[in-house]
Amino acid sequence: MEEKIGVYVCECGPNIADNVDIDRVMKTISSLPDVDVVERHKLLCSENGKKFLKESIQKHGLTRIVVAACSPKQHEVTFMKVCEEAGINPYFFQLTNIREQCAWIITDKELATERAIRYIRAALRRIPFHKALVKKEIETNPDVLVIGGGIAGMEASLLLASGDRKIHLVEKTDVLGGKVKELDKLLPRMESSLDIISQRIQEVKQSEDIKLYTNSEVEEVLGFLGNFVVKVKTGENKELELRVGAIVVATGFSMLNLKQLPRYGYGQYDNVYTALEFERMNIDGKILRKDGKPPKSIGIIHCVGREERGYCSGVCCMYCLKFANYIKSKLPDANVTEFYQDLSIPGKARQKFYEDTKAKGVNFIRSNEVEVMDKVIKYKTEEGEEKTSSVDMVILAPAIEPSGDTAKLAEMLRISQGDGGFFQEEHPKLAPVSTSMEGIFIAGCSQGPKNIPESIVQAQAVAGRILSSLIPGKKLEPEIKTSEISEALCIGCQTCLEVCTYGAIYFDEMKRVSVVNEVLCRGCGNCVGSCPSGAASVKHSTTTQLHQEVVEALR
Amino acid sequence: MKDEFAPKIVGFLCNWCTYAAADLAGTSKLKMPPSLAVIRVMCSSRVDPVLVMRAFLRGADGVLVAGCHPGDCHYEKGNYYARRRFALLKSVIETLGLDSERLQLSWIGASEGYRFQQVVTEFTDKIKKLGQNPMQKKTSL
Amino acid sequence: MTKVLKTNKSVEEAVKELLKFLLKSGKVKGVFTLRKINGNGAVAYSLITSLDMLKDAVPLFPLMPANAGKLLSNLTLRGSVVDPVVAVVRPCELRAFIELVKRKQGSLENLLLVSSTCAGVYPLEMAVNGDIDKKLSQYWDATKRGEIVPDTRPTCMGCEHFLPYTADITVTLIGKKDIDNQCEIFLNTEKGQQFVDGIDGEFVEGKLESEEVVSMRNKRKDEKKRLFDEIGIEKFGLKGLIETFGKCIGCHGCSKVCPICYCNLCYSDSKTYEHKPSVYEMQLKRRGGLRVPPDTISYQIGRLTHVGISCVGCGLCADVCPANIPISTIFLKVGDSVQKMFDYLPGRDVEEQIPVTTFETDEFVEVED
Amino acid sequence: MDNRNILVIGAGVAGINASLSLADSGRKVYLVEQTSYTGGTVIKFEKVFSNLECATCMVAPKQQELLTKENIELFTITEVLKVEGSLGNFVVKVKKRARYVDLKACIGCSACFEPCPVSVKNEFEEGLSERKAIYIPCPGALPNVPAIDTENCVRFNGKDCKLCEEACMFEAIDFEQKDEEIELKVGAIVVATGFSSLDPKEIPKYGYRKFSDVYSALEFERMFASNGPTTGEIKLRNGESPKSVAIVHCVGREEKGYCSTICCMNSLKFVHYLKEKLPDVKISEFCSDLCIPGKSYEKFYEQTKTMGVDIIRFDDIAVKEEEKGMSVKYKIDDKGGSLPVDMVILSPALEPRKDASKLAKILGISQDEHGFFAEKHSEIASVETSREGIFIVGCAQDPKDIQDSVAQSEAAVGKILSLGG
Amino acid sequence: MKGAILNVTENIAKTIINFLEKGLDKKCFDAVLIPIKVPAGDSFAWVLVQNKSLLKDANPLPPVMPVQGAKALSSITKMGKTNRKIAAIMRPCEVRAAVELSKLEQVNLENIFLISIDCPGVLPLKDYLGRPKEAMDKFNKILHSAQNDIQWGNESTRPACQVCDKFIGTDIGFCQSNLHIGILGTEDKIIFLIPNNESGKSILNEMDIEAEKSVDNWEKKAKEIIEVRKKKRKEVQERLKSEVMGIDNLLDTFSKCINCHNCRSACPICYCRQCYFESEIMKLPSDDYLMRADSKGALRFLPDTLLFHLGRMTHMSLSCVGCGACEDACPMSIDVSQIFNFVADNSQELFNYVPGKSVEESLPLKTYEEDELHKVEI
Repeated sequence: MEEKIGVYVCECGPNIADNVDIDRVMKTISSLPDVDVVERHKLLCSENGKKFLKESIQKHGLTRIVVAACSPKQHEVTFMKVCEEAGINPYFFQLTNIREQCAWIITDKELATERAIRYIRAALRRIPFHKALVKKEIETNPDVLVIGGGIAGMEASLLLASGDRKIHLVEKTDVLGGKVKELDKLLPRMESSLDIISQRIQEVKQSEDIKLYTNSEVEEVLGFLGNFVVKVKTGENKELELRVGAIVVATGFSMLNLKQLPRYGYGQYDNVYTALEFERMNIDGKILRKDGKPPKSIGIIHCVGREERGYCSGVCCMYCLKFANYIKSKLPDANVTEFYQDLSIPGKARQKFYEDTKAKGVNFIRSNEVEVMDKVIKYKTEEGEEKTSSVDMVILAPAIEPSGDTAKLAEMLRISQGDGGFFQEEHPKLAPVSTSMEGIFIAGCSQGPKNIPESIVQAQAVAGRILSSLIPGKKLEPEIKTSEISEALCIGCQTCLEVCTYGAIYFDEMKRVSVVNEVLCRGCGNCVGSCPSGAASVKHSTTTQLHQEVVEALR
Repeated sequence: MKDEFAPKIVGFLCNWCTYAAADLAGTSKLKMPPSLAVIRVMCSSRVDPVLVMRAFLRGADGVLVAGCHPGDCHYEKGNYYARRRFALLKSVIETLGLDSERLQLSWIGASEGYRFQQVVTEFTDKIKKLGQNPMQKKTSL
Repeated sequence: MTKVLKTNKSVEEAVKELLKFLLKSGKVKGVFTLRKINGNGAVAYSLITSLDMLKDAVPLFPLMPANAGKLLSNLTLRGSVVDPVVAVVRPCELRAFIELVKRKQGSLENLLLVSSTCAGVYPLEMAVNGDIDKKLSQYWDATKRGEIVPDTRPTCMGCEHFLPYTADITVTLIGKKDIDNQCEIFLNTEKGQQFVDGIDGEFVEGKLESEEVVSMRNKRKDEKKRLFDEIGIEKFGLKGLIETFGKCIGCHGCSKVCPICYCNLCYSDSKTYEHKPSVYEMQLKRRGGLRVPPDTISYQIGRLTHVGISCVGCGLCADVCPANIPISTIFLKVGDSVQKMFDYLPGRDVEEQIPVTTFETDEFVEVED
Repeated sequence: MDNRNILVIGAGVAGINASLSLADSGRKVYLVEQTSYTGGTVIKFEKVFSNLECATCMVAPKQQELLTKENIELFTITEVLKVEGSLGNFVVKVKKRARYVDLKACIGCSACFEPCPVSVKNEFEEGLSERKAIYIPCPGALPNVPAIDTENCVRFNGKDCKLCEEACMFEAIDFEQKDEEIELKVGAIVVATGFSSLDPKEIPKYGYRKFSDVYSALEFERMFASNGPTTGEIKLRNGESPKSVAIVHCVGREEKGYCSTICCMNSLKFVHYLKEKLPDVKISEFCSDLCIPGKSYEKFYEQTKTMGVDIIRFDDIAVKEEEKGMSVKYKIDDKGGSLPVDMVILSPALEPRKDASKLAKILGISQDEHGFFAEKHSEIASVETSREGIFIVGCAQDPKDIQDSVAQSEAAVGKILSLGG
Repeated sequence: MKGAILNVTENIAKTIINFLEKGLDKKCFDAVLIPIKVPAGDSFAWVLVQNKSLLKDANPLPPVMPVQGAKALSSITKMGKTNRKIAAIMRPCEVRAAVELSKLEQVNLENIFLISIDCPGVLPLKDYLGRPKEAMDKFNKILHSAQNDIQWGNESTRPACQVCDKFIGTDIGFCQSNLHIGILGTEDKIIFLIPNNESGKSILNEMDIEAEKSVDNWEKKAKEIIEVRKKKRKEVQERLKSEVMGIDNLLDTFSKCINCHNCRSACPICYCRQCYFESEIMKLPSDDYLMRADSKGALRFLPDTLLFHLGRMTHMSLSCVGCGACEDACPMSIDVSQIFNFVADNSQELFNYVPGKSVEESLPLKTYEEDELHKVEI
């Protein structure tokens, strides 16, 4: 059917009118073939402007609309709404920017006017090639898979679980609680860690909406946001299939294996302990050497493996201070020395804890080179002089590492690993708990080393993201302007697949063609830029549409 | 002044950074030559090299492809791919002695209204020095 | 009897005069014709809008760099030309265009079609080293004498449809002794007459179907027969096909240049022709050997069935074949028989229905662009 | 929850983020912002550490979304007066100050600035440039609608000036606008009021305001900002570009008694700023303990070190007068040194906003010894407060970087939505 | 470098075929992909052979390249791996193209055993089709000229072949077949079988051919010729610059192009089902053409011929193996392959990428470095 095209020029008060000869624009545009209506208005975005536009569209029964006004970033949405109200598809509309990119930047009125006319003609050239686009809606499953039953995993599960949202909590070991369960006291108030964690564990176990799978592991993950299909191998060696809408990865961390760093004498000399071993010792109640005697002089070494790993684990300084407190409370006369590189004690509360600890007579030695020998710690001061201090017990603070199965999971979930091998967040600032795979979230130390409050906050954040985006009974509305790939033209070279950031393109092995998953596609068009066959195309920004704009620019 | 050579430059601007910068330049009323015809794309990686080549052979005096600074891409890595494709395109054009100077790739962040003005102005001057794209008059193109 | 515009100029001048008149008077916006481009002797079709550029036009140059029918289809595929355009084309190109219009691949609207009684064209390879210019005098001499021009393409030598059927205007060449200083331009249609209205020159009555034309037709018929016998397609059989098409390199250039092959994506290039290796391995098992790429013969046969009914025998397929396969002769022969079967002559009349449509233009879904 | 609406206080990156998520979930959100614009402190940055991403590019899309989002109601130049009730049914009284410019009518053409006779220091630009009495803080600010600052506007000081009104073609300027008190009924409250940074003047030894070329971190940010007063030129007051720069960490840490978490990274970022504009400038970073926790930060530090910068540790430091110019005097253990420089950039401690205690009273939540809002439990409930239904996020709770602020804002959303209703 | 030595029986071709037959007998592979004379005897075609008797007309080193071997291989393995093991005997440029296509998912090399041969180049298809007999003799002369003619391959081979410096199927030719057959420096008395990798070695084992002989003479000879070719390639490209560089030269060069796109159809790397430049994208409204014509006075029809060639360069030049198939297929005898080679060399240098060198090396446009190519940014 013949298109009826209307052009609406906004004067934007003086902003456009002063520097663009609207009369001339009207005259030129009206003279063009197949332009049916040309109207001007003082301020189209104003209430009566919108009313005018709507009525005019309806009166003339237009099928394509060009508005020449301000930046689409300003009012594209506004006018698309008007089109919708007027009963035509909002994508049969093109806003061309004759204010920011014309009236406001071009000094000479005549030239500005010409440029404005060009822009409008460009819009007119492309608009016949516009296609009607309509919102899609996708059924989703509100249930959530949480991988890892540590403090983060449990926190997320508890917040997410509700009558209309079941949680599947998959834990590799036979118990909940993760690392926190292995700690004696919590900073800075030295409360019993066990009390807090076991309370959480109870809540999880009692919740009817949390299905717990211990000794279980995730084997396979298919699908995407709203519709994941997950294979889990359970303790009873059963394979079961779960259907969930989102996945939370809270697999925590492991500690650097000290065997890798012989210079700290771990496993070589008696009475050299790792942080967790020392926590254990405290939970058991007594700080004793191998020979059953209490230690007299204890060295606590920070930053073990920091250099090798290339990052500061963030939490060691504080728990090393905590250890000093353990010791001082149990063995007030013991001599405690902390060997540190930089004290990382950020935030409002920690420095006080440090000062209090110092006040208890703990020694602090800054050194970047520390070596443990039998009953002696050898270290180099900042001035570079070698010194020693004799100790009869050493506690090492090893770096925090991604837990063993990180790489495996990353591959299974199609998410990437970033610095230090931890899971890569979608955006380091604005999206710390989501990943480039929509619907897959990361929390706690699996995303990077952090302390307990930070881990909990991340778990709560994940809950926030899921609760606000994956709502029971509410359908998903994916991006409309997505890519599409012609089955007839795609030759299956899979270049698009490799350049896509969002795993939004999959390969149909049967048909040997790439296929766009509209739920995941964000319409950047990278696949189009990469496709030599012209098989890929992005809606509302098709090559023909863009080319038509080019043609006008070069008239 | 009117009859002096007025370059025709096509500018593919990414929606998130450079188009925003262009808007900012506008709202800040930064004056620049009327040479640039802006075409908005979501990401510099959307710009298919052939589209640029086509504009160029059709007689564009200049083509500007501009997007977020490396690392700032709204889609994480689009501009890295764009840079490679563009480098290839430029190399082809250079090899064949078709002044590749007429094609420019620039990174302009959303807050860089002034930089946008500067890039447009300098590129326009450069094109003015190069003169009209000879292809404009070639009857085989 | 038809209205004829008579001028005392050489045909070449006269035709250019006509085109000049049309363009100058603004009756047409553009002239579509052969033109010397790039000043290096190369000749290509051009869309000319300025009188100045018209001087390089060589409307009757005996070369077919592409089938103008295909080009006109390209021009008018996305809607007819807004302002009138005059196109100077050869009879077979004209017929091809008519076939395409029937298939909704173009529009006659606003097109003024000028053609000639065609003396044929030289093979493309002759254009490669610009030898055609050397042959021009020989070409025109033979044409004047109403003889088949030597060294022109076999297909042309055997072409009996050299008299344009649906042209608005026809320039007579064949057998016209004095085309060097006289030219007869037949105005076959209302449209044709309106457009030339106002041009100077005397108007007379004339008859296209002259003795010269008739005798030429007979000569061509004989030549055609000779051609067919030479290749002996009748007794071809599969063996013959295999031998003839054996050296096909599968470039499908023949379908690319064929005006009737207008599909976006040739059936034989489509997924339907891609199989899992097991399929080939089965054939391998059966025969002990398998030519790859496969389907060389079936491609040619398939194309025959698709194109045959509309083949206008323009000869380009043979012209571009890197393997020198006489494709056009074979297609012509097969085309002839199919067309006879349905008593159908492709491109004779735009109203004439295509008896069979063996395929659809968009068997394959396209993306937006 | 009886009332599903949410009040978010503060339209910084944390507040915006919380509002958007809540709106996505179908909640009605009232976003109350004290200033006339959104984006908080982050939009003052040109780049953020450690990926050096352009801050505006990062935040602008969110600000835009905020303005077009259906169920978010933004109140600018607005403060909270009273909060009554409890979780599920708070009744909040806010005071919405008159902007004197109609948000709907104004199209942001800035025609009104030019005629305004008043010229005062622009606090958004840390006083490095001037603004009018009717103004937007910086180009690109959102909403792109000016406000009249009645303190300085001559009209509100007796004179009958209406130059801006005359300049405006949209009758957007409305002197008749009145401050209004509005009552909002909400189920929960998110406090995201951010921080202010310590005024180095309070600690004389740094020579701030004594020497003209001693700058605070934020001043330097604006100096480098491409939409800032110098459009990114790094210049001394005398117009020359510095040859040597000292960046001093931990300014006020001792006095404050805590580490402000972000200064180390932020100061390292300045090295990149300086080297980008002045490749040959000599840079010295004066730091005590480097606080660069997490998987990515040390990498940034190592990379920065390779750019040609001296990292100098100090226990004590001061900026002293020289016969020509100034120099940084520092002590470590018993040793020390002195370094003449053209420019000093101070990284002052982050502190609670001046009005934190006032707001704490209004909200009925407690503060810690430093004045930051106190969380319910530092380890396991850091976004909750002593008052059920009121949540604290971002630097209002504790100094932190953008990532952690955003995480907290999402966390608050998580807590709120998990309450159901 | 080590390899096996076979004594030549009858001639080189026969010797190689015997070797392949032995391979079939020993079930080292189930079929052989090899050029065989067509029924009419006036050309060669790729045939997948299982039945040995068919090998009588086979020629592992035919005088022409009617179809690029990689294209043949692609046509059967595009949709997945073959179940039987196939030995494909090809020229190095064909092997490199096959490797390139495997990266583009158009060839599946699993179960394909690639055998390459020292390649003297081939004759232009046109020259051959005219008089096969004479051409054949001419080619044989070239084939055996290696001993005296340091260029190996004289003016009568295709231009692309004359400047080919990757005609050896081992790492010195940036080519990774499984097994390479060396015929240089042998006085036609012996041929070398040089395994390039484990699978090459194991096959020789299975056929109990001991591969510990030194092949130094061969390698020395090969390297000499490579150097000569490299030099020639430079010279030719220098000359080419003056001929094609600049818009006028380019238009001149392509003015005879008739848009048959044979070059792209014959190109092994142009793997698209439908060419971008034949797609809907290129179909324009009539006023677009008129507008263009108007602005110049005249417009060649169809226009965009140059766009096609330049566009094709951006699409395939990174993977171009310089096999010359395009030039063979051009009915207008345009120097397509020389120009594309010239461009390709530069594109490939940009990412220092050698197409077909190894399957592991990922295609430049499928990946990126964060810190690179700053010279193109302004």
